[in-house]
Amino acid sequence: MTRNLDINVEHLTRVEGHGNIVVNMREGKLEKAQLEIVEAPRYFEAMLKGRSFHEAAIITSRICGICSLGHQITSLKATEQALGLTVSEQTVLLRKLLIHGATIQSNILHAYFLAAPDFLKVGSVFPLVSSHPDVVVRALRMKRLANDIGEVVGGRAVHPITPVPGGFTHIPAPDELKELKRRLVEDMTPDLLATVETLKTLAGEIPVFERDTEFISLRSDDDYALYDGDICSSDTGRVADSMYREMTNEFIVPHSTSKHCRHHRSSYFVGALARWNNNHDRLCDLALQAAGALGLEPGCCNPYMNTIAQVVEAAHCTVDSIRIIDELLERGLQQEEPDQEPTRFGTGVGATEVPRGILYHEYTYDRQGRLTAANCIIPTGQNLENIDDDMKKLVPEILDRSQEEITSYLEMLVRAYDPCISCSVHMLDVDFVE
Amino acid sequence: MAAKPRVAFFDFTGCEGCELNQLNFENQLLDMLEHVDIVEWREAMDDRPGEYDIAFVEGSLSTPDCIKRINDIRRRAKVLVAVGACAVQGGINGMKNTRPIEEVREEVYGKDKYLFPTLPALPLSAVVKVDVNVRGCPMTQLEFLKVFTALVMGKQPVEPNSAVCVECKLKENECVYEKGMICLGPVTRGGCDAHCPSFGQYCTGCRGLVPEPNLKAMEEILVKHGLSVNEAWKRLHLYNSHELEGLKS
Amino acid sequence: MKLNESVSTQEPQDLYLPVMSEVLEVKRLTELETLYTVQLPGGRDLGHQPGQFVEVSVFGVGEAPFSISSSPTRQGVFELGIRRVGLLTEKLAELKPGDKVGIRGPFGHGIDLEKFKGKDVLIIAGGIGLVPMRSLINYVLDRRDEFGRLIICYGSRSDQELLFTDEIAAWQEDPDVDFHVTVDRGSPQWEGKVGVITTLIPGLDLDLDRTVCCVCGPPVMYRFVLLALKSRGLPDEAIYMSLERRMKCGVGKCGHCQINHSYVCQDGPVYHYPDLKSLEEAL
Amino acid sequence: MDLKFLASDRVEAFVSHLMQQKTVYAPQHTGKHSVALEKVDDPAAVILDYGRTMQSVKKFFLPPRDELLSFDLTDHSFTPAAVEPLDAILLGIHSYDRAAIDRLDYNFSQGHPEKNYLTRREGVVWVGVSFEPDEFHFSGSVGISPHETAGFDAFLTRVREGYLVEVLTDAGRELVSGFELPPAERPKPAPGHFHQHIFLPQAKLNEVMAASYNNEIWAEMAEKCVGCGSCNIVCPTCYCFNVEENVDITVTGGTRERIWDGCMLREFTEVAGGEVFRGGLAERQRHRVMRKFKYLSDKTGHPWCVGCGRCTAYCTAGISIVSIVNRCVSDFEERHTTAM
Repeated sequence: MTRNLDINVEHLTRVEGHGNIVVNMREGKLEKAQLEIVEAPRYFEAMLKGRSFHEAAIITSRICGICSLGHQITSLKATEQALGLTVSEQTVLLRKLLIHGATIQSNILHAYFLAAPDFLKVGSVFPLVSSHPDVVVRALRMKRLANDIGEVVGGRAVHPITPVPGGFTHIPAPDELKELKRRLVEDMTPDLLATVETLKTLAGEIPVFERDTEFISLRSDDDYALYDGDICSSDTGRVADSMYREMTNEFIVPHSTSKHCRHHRSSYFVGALARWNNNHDRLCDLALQAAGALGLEPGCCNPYMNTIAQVVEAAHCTVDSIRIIDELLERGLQQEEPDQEPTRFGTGVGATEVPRGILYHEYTYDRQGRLTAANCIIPTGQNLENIDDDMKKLVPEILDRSQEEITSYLEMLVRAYDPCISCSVHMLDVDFVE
Repeated sequence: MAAKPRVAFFDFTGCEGCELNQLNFENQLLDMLEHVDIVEWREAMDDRPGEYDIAFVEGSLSTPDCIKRINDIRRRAKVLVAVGACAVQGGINGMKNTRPIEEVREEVYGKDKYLFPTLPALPLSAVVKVDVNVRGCPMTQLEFLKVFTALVMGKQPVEPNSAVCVECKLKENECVYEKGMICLGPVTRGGCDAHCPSFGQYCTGCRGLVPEPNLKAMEEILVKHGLSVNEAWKRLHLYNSHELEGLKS
Repeated sequence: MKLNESVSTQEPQDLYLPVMSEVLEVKRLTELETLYTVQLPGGRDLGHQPGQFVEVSVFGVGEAPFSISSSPTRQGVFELGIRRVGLLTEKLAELKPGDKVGIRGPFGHGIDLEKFKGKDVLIIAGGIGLVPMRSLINYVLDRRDEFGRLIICYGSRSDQELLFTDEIAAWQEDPDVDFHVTVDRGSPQWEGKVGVITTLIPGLDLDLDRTVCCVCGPPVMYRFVLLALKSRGLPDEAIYMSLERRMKCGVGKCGHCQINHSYVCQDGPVYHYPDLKSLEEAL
Repeated sequence: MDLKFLASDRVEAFVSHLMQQKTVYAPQHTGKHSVALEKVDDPAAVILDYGRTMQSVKKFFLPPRDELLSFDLTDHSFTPAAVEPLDAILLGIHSYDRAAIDRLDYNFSQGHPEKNYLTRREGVVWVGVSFEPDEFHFSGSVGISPHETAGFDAFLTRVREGYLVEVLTDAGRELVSGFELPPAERPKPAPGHFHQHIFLPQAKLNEVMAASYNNEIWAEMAEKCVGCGSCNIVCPTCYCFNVEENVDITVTGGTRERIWDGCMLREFTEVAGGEVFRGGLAERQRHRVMRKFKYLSDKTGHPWCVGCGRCTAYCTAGISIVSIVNRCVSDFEERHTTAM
């Protein structure tokens, strides 16, 4: 079939940050199929140079408000390793709880507010307020509770306040945690089941498209790895997080202010679907039931199913949050002061699973505790090459459709990755010259 | 009551945390939708129409294209609200302005730096008239609600000008200085209900400097509490580089 | 002295609750100023002195003090002349007859009429300072035989900004009123005097022994008017001045209007000039 | 005076005894370094040996945020805020804070007596406690001893093994009745020494401060001061407030609230249109100090500063009201000796 096609979606909507989809086909030959990243660079490198370790996480979390908690926790882990700061078990538990809250919030926001309008063929969530009021109210209730975890533990859901190097500046009161638990049990759990039911009715709207892909995520022996673990590739297996540069191999492309990545193949996938594929054996029963009900299977190679994997993950995070709160209450909350006395000054790496995939921060500090080098590699940046590869395979497969339909498929594809463009652009990799 | 105000949301260079914070009004969102028609919001919807009564704009201006877009938004909006530290005072992005822009670009993109044009990060007010500020990083939700209700009522919102210390003392928070930390609360505009000190953290100055700040005295305070002069100014610059660079010249 | 000896034995009052009152008439005076006629519930008398003020509030917007512009001799309603300069006054400008506003007061120390009776009354009003002075002017006009001559000096930034133009015309006609007006900048149509208000003072026909003077205007005006009055030989004891300050409560509690040891809302807004001399921040 | 003895190990039981009678507010830790007057739920949390609370008892009668009325925008009606008597036992109050309440009582009773404050003031039983002067206290210089019992119903004086209990009024007698307290075996010890003094005899207050109006100290302090207003907000005799409207998100109603304000803040004297009557930090600093030592004292004969040291303790710039006043005194004396 010979066809000419010019698709140019400027400032794609319902994604975080600014990107354009550009597809050119001349007489049946695909000349271009790519996600152009036009987010203005912000030059975080320049902001970090010579900054105190107290400020590193405050600044890097401003790379992205959507992923601020993920950046913050990853940054703290890198700083703590570089400076030899220790954290208590309570700190780890509270951080894991925060990550669960942020993951639920982000996944629910994506499923209901950004992806669902595509399934229901409307332009945004706002028409749904009158057409599906109960669904919108449910989505808001779930998001609020997820954000309340962030507010109670982190002081604020966006750009949390309390997590600092070595611990927390404020410890939540037992009553606040008990109330969160009550709502997780009484509200969130039934809301998740209802979400699964709603999604089941929309399953037919999810495009069928598969492309054999390398999936990279954290993996841990103890749990469904989000806070820490080894780096795991579905192609090549596990390595330590210090090997992250070998796993990412950043390179610059002209159509993107964000750098791209590759590992064992031309591209790889990070995010909820990668975590599902690599770690489904670590999920709790409720999550596995949800996956079963929604037809998500191990080894799934359909990127559109990432949204489903996010909902499955939200179920896991809910159940695990309840477990963590129980454990915290049983141990009794201690008014600990953060450990901020460095025992060494060197380089440290942090790797964390944030909603959009695996996130790396690496810092080097001088003897005054000031940053001399920093590197952050962001999930969306790692996915960009994979998105381009998907588009190159997808476009020829759907050429019989109208231009509007093709455009809509492509938009949905990019949205399925839940890309965080502003994050991907504001990565860091620099050795400061003093 | 007259027709509902038409409201639009826009984002420039920033982290979009302010926009996310607007989506985080789960308890108020439905009430808010009663009072306005949201006509444009790229992060949440795909409709793209023309005129609006109120434009909420996040992010600072850092490319030639930004300047064009903000002028266009200003032309189409009756009331322009700058939302968050980046839009109001340049915010964290402004830190890059303290170094030569070419040096910064080269550091990040090396020989490929010419692929990506950039300007010093500017607050909206450096280019267009801003009618209302909602400050903070991320924007203070409390203040956003106040501004929102004021605009719906057709009145100019009141901008808080007193230092964070006032709100902190009203809440009887343990003073951050008492804990041996430093804090920018004494010269930072309140209106956040001293949110960070209420959670044990120091004020990083995200809501901008108070009017007519006594910076020499603030430097002395920071130095007295253990920072070097250099470090003191670095802390002050975090969110306020644009204003401080302006005061210098 | 025990601290509580000087305390009044009045019953504690609900000081901050407004009386919802009806706006009967709204009259635009200039582009910025509007005159409101307000009636308390049941047409109750406000019972004020010229120079006193009320706190006016609109729910959801706020409350601020405004001088009363009508004379207490005209009972049943009272008038407020208000310039659009801020949040509340913007909202007040939208009021229509029949709307409600909250009223507290009257508050403050007004003009001590006993001291004015039998005297020649000289009024010096700059800009919006005419609003409270109009209360005194109309009082004098209504009780004409209780006072001596009535001399009015009124200065305005421009002829477009002149307030109460109908009444000005009447005062100019009235053989019993010695009325002088000047504007800082006149339009081509303006046939009157051009110049600052102090230029009116040297030419006044004053009987220094029996003149009392009341001054009200923008803060910058006072010093120059005082100099001009002194050069005419008017004794300090004959001078009264009305001051403006920020006020929230109107009843000596909130502290905003304090000038040195004096609360404007209690000791003022009308001060006897000799008392002002000890208030360094007043002028 | 009938002195009784309360042993340290019986303090908790004593607090419990008080709690059975009325709600008790007493000093408790709110952070590692901070103590605040809070409602007592756990008698063991009460701390009677403390330096100072950030906020004084003022906050109970003039709350930092105080609703005056709520309004309905749909029909322009309003409902006055319900104001209830505090009706509680205030335990562990220092003498300077009790003295500050006398001053506030004066302010809210003179002229137009204010119902909101005076209603809340009702039903309070005062139990004082002595304090050991620290680096900031100077109440001795304004005539308030750490052992001053004026205004209290009962008073506890710290001794090594516990507290000496003085019952001063009928209300105090009622408070301790039913709780067995053995008679004290020794008299009240001498109060602790102050480390800070202002050298301003009360008789000369007016004269010295009047002569200090144009002292350079105000400009010097303006160099150091950032104008954050903390000194106002923590002062137990500051009572200035602002009034704000809060509108609900439904835009159908809201509240009118008063909030503590301070004369060190730039907007304090700003009128609509933008004029600020005390624009400079020097003038504002002078106004603050003159209010404490002249303006209100001229009217009442009492200094309006009670020597608690809060404004100095919480000033991050280290501005000391004691140093300011002492500078005024020494400059005054110098001028007078040279004149002679």
